[in-house]
Amino acid sequence: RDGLATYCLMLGDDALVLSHRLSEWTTRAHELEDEVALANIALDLLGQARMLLSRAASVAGDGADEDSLAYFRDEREFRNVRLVELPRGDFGRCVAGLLVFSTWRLAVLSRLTRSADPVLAAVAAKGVKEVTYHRDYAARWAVRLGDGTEYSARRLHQGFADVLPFVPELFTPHELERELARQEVAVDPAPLRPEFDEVLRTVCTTAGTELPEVSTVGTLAGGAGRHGVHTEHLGYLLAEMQSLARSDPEARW
Amino acid sequence: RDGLATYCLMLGDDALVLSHRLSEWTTRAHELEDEVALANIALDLLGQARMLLSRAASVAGDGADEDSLAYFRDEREFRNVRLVELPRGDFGRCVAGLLVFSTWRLAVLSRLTRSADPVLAAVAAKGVKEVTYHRDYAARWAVRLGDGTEYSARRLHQGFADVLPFVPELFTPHELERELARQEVAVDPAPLRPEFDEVLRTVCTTAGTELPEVSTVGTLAGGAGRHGVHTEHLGYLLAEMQSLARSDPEARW
Amino acid sequence: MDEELHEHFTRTIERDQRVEPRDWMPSGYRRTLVRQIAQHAHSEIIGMQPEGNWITRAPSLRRKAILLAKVQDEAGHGLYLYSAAETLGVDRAELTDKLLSQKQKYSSIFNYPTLTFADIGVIGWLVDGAAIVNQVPLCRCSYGPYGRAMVRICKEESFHQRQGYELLMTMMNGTSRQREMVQDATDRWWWPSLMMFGPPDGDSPNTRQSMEWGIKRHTNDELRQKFVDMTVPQAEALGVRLPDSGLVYNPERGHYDFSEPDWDEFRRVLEGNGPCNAQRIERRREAHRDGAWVREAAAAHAAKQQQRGREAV
Amino acid sequence: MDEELHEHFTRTIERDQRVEPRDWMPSGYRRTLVRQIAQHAHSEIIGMQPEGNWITRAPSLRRKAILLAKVQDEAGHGLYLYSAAETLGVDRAELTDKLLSQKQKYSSIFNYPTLTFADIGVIGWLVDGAAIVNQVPLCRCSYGPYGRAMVRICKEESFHQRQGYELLMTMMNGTSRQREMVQDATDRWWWPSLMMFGPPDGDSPNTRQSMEWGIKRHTNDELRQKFVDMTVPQAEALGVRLPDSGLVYNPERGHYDFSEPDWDEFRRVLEGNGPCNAQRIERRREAHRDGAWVREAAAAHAAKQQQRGREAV
Repeated sequence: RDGLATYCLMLGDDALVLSHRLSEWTTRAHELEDEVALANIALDLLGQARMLLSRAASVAGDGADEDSLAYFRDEREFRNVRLVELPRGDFGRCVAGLLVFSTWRLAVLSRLTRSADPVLAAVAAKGVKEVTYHRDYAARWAVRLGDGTEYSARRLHQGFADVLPFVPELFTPHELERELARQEVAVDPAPLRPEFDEVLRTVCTTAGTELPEVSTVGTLAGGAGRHGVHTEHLGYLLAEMQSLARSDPEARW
Repeated sequence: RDGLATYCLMLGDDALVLSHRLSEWTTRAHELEDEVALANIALDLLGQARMLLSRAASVAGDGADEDSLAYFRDEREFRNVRLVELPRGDFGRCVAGLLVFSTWRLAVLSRLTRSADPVLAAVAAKGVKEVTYHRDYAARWAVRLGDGTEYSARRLHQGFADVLPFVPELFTPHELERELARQEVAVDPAPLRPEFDEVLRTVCTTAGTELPEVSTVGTLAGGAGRHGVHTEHLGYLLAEMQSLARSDPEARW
Repeated sequence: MDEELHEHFTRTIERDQRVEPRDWMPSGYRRTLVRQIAQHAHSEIIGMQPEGNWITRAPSLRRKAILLAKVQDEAGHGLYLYSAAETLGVDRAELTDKLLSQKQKYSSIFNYPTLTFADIGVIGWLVDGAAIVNQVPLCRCSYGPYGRAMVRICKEESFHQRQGYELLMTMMNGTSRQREMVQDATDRWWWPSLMMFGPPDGDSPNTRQSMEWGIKRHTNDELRQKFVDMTVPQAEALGVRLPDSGLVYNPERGHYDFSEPDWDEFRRVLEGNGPCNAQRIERRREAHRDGAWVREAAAAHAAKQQQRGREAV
Repeated sequence: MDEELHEHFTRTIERDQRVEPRDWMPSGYRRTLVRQIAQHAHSEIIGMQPEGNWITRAPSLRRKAILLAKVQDEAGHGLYLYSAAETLGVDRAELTDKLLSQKQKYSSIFNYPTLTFADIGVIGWLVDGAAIVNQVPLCRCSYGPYGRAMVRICKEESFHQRQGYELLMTMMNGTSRQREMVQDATDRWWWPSLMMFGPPDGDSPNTRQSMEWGIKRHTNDELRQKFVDMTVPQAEALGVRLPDSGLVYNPERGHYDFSEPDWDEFRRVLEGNGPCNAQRIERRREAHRDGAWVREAAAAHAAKQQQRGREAV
């Protein structure tokens, strides 16, 4: 049961942290329509995070709830992949990151709809529809940027250069994911890599861009986001996100 | 006594918040020498903040100390002027802000050396030497930027345009400052404006620049930083600064 | 011919019928509407900032979702309103330029900072509350597209107002610190909210013409009174004190008496010297500037696509 | 002549005297020194980042002051070392370029992230501790300016190391959460600290030549052993567990035995694939890029001043 709770945290934290980063675009995007779209995606991911954190809390059964998990865990207890922590960057980075994340997550969620855990299966089923839209949004923009101006193609390329180093981590299962995958509760991401590569290849061909060659960001004694080993960016994000909730722990909102 | 404590908070918070902003330059300046210089100034101001917050705590005598005051007050309880909260900006902004702040503070501290409160007088005496250096550093750079390239002159000018709207607040005494000034404990900043203007005029003449015309940033029903009415920037700064201390209130460091 | 058109227009107004985009209208009517709708749209867009300021720090995930959705709705309202303005023959890029160059205004209320999360509740309660009082009559505005946009907007605003009030209720039932936050936020936002109805009727020279044209239905002071009368019992239910010692029920008038807002502050903020004017405009300018290359890319791609389409034919 | 110079150089080394900037030296000696001093200087500068990461979040004002002063000292060390390198005929701008273009390296330890404030203490204790073990012999380096810079640096490093250890002591006497933080940080930094001494002697081809030249005084493995022997009792005093089940005292050798670090991880980090390599370099590039206009302004002003000086004559 602890394993299931932790697995829910992994997928939930991915959504929570990326939702935070996307919500930073509010009042900062190039067009109102895209502010609306990015806020929508942030809201979808926030919704997924809430369901997954609530599920983690109810499975653990230790009196936690979505808010205590979101606001009162420290950085080392967060289980998200590092990709989602990267600072907002420009719109090229945003598009590249969202394309990578949603392509990967869609591959995971679409398998997770067959999870032995009915709640996870239901969350995944809802998520598949949402993340399909996210991926399409990102893919459409990747094409516009790649096929737009020389400058926009360069920004997209740089965006990929910034996020691709974090891709191998997405397909490196934590021991727990492998264990739960054997029980048909979780999805082992490793075999999904070809599907992911294929989607990216298709988008890049349409966009007339090539993915840059990059080095992989290293781990710490094999540990990365899923083990609570994060980038230095996450601490600042959490300091901001948790500041008010922690300023008055007795308060209910 | 409460009045004196609050007055110490005002001058202490000014130093604490600006020290934070200047420390953000660490690893980000254009030359190592200037990273060292900016860190030095940040350290001096941090030292001033510590003495003033400690004095506030001991005068109030309610068990507070410099850390409880720095880390466990909320935004509305901070008494600093809004000028020091402005985001880091570029080096032009940094120089303009530091020149304005240290010219003003030097004028205040040099009067405060004659305070009826011996501790304030001593803190001021030490501060005068430090802030004289800060002002000279800023003035030297203002001249370099103003007299450097066309671009640097423009950046300096923009820096002034960003900070000058916050200058009138510096010379608008809080009721408490006026009251304590009558008791010869505090300094009423209002009469110091001509001295301030004169220094800025001299620097600008040497730098070959003119101060931009700007509108004053407004108050809220007459209230500004000294009343705890801040810019929206301060909340983020405090969230970051206080995050660790608040995560484990029982801890001693 | 011209006279005939004018008469038709006047009759439409008199009969409380709607003027539609293709109908003839006096140029003053058109100008007034463009200015008012644009200002209203800009207010929605700038209004995203004070609330947006708390999205990343919302103290529960539920409140975060509500706030993010609300700010998103405001972007949506801005979009409807820009569309309504476009029916009058201006385009959005032009209006955006006028906002950024400060040739058109937005509601001054958004030039105040949000200092605590209670401000989110109070903005919902007082600011959206005042907006609704202002806007409900606009649903019957003589210009069709504007009136119809307002119907939709008012519905969502009422929803936001209830959410704001509910947040405050929850906070008032919370810790003492939360109750203090609500009182503090109320103290800060009360007077600016009263100013949202504009200057006193004596200083509002355009009101009469707007009322004759069926754009406005009530004077500023009438709406302000309505807002006060509506809000006092809400404050009582909440357990919060409104910061006006002159606020008392006047049984003769059947209304609450209240003190004059500080109209000097109002004018200063309107002229650009509020606490956040520069910051609000700069944020929009920055978004516009930083996003220029993205808009150019989208346009370039669209042009290439069109070119490819033509070549494929 | 050449032979004579060479002999003089060799005798200077053999007698443990100092080579000074104007002395003749073999080009290999000069090259090795430039590379080593530059790498050392870069390490000081890049090393500011992991610690600088906690300045704005230090949990007490005293710790904030200590940390800010320490990071500032590191900038100072970088400056001494760049000066020492300049005595060998290279200039700082050239070395900076080589750092930014990744043609010269810096200590791999700084490619790990600082995840909690305990990392600040552990960096002081283990990383500065290892640096001191590495650097104390360098105070006797055959090249004068480098040796003298190291004397000053080692003094400050010892001070930093004591401050780090004192922070950990305080934390270990604090709350359970603080103790867990210290253990966790120790677990993460232990192996990377051992790697700071470089690859095992068998894989360190340049060591012999450096020792002959009096630049290096001990092999990597000797220094690593020394560090382990020194650190184990400190860990015990602290009450922290070092994460190596193979760590036991070997009475025969009179030293602690310990396990091999993961040399594959070492090589990956060295080749640029550590957790923070890209971030560290990018931060310096950004500072350099963003500061270009300031450097240009300073140069332009200086040139104008000189011109004015000439005209005034």
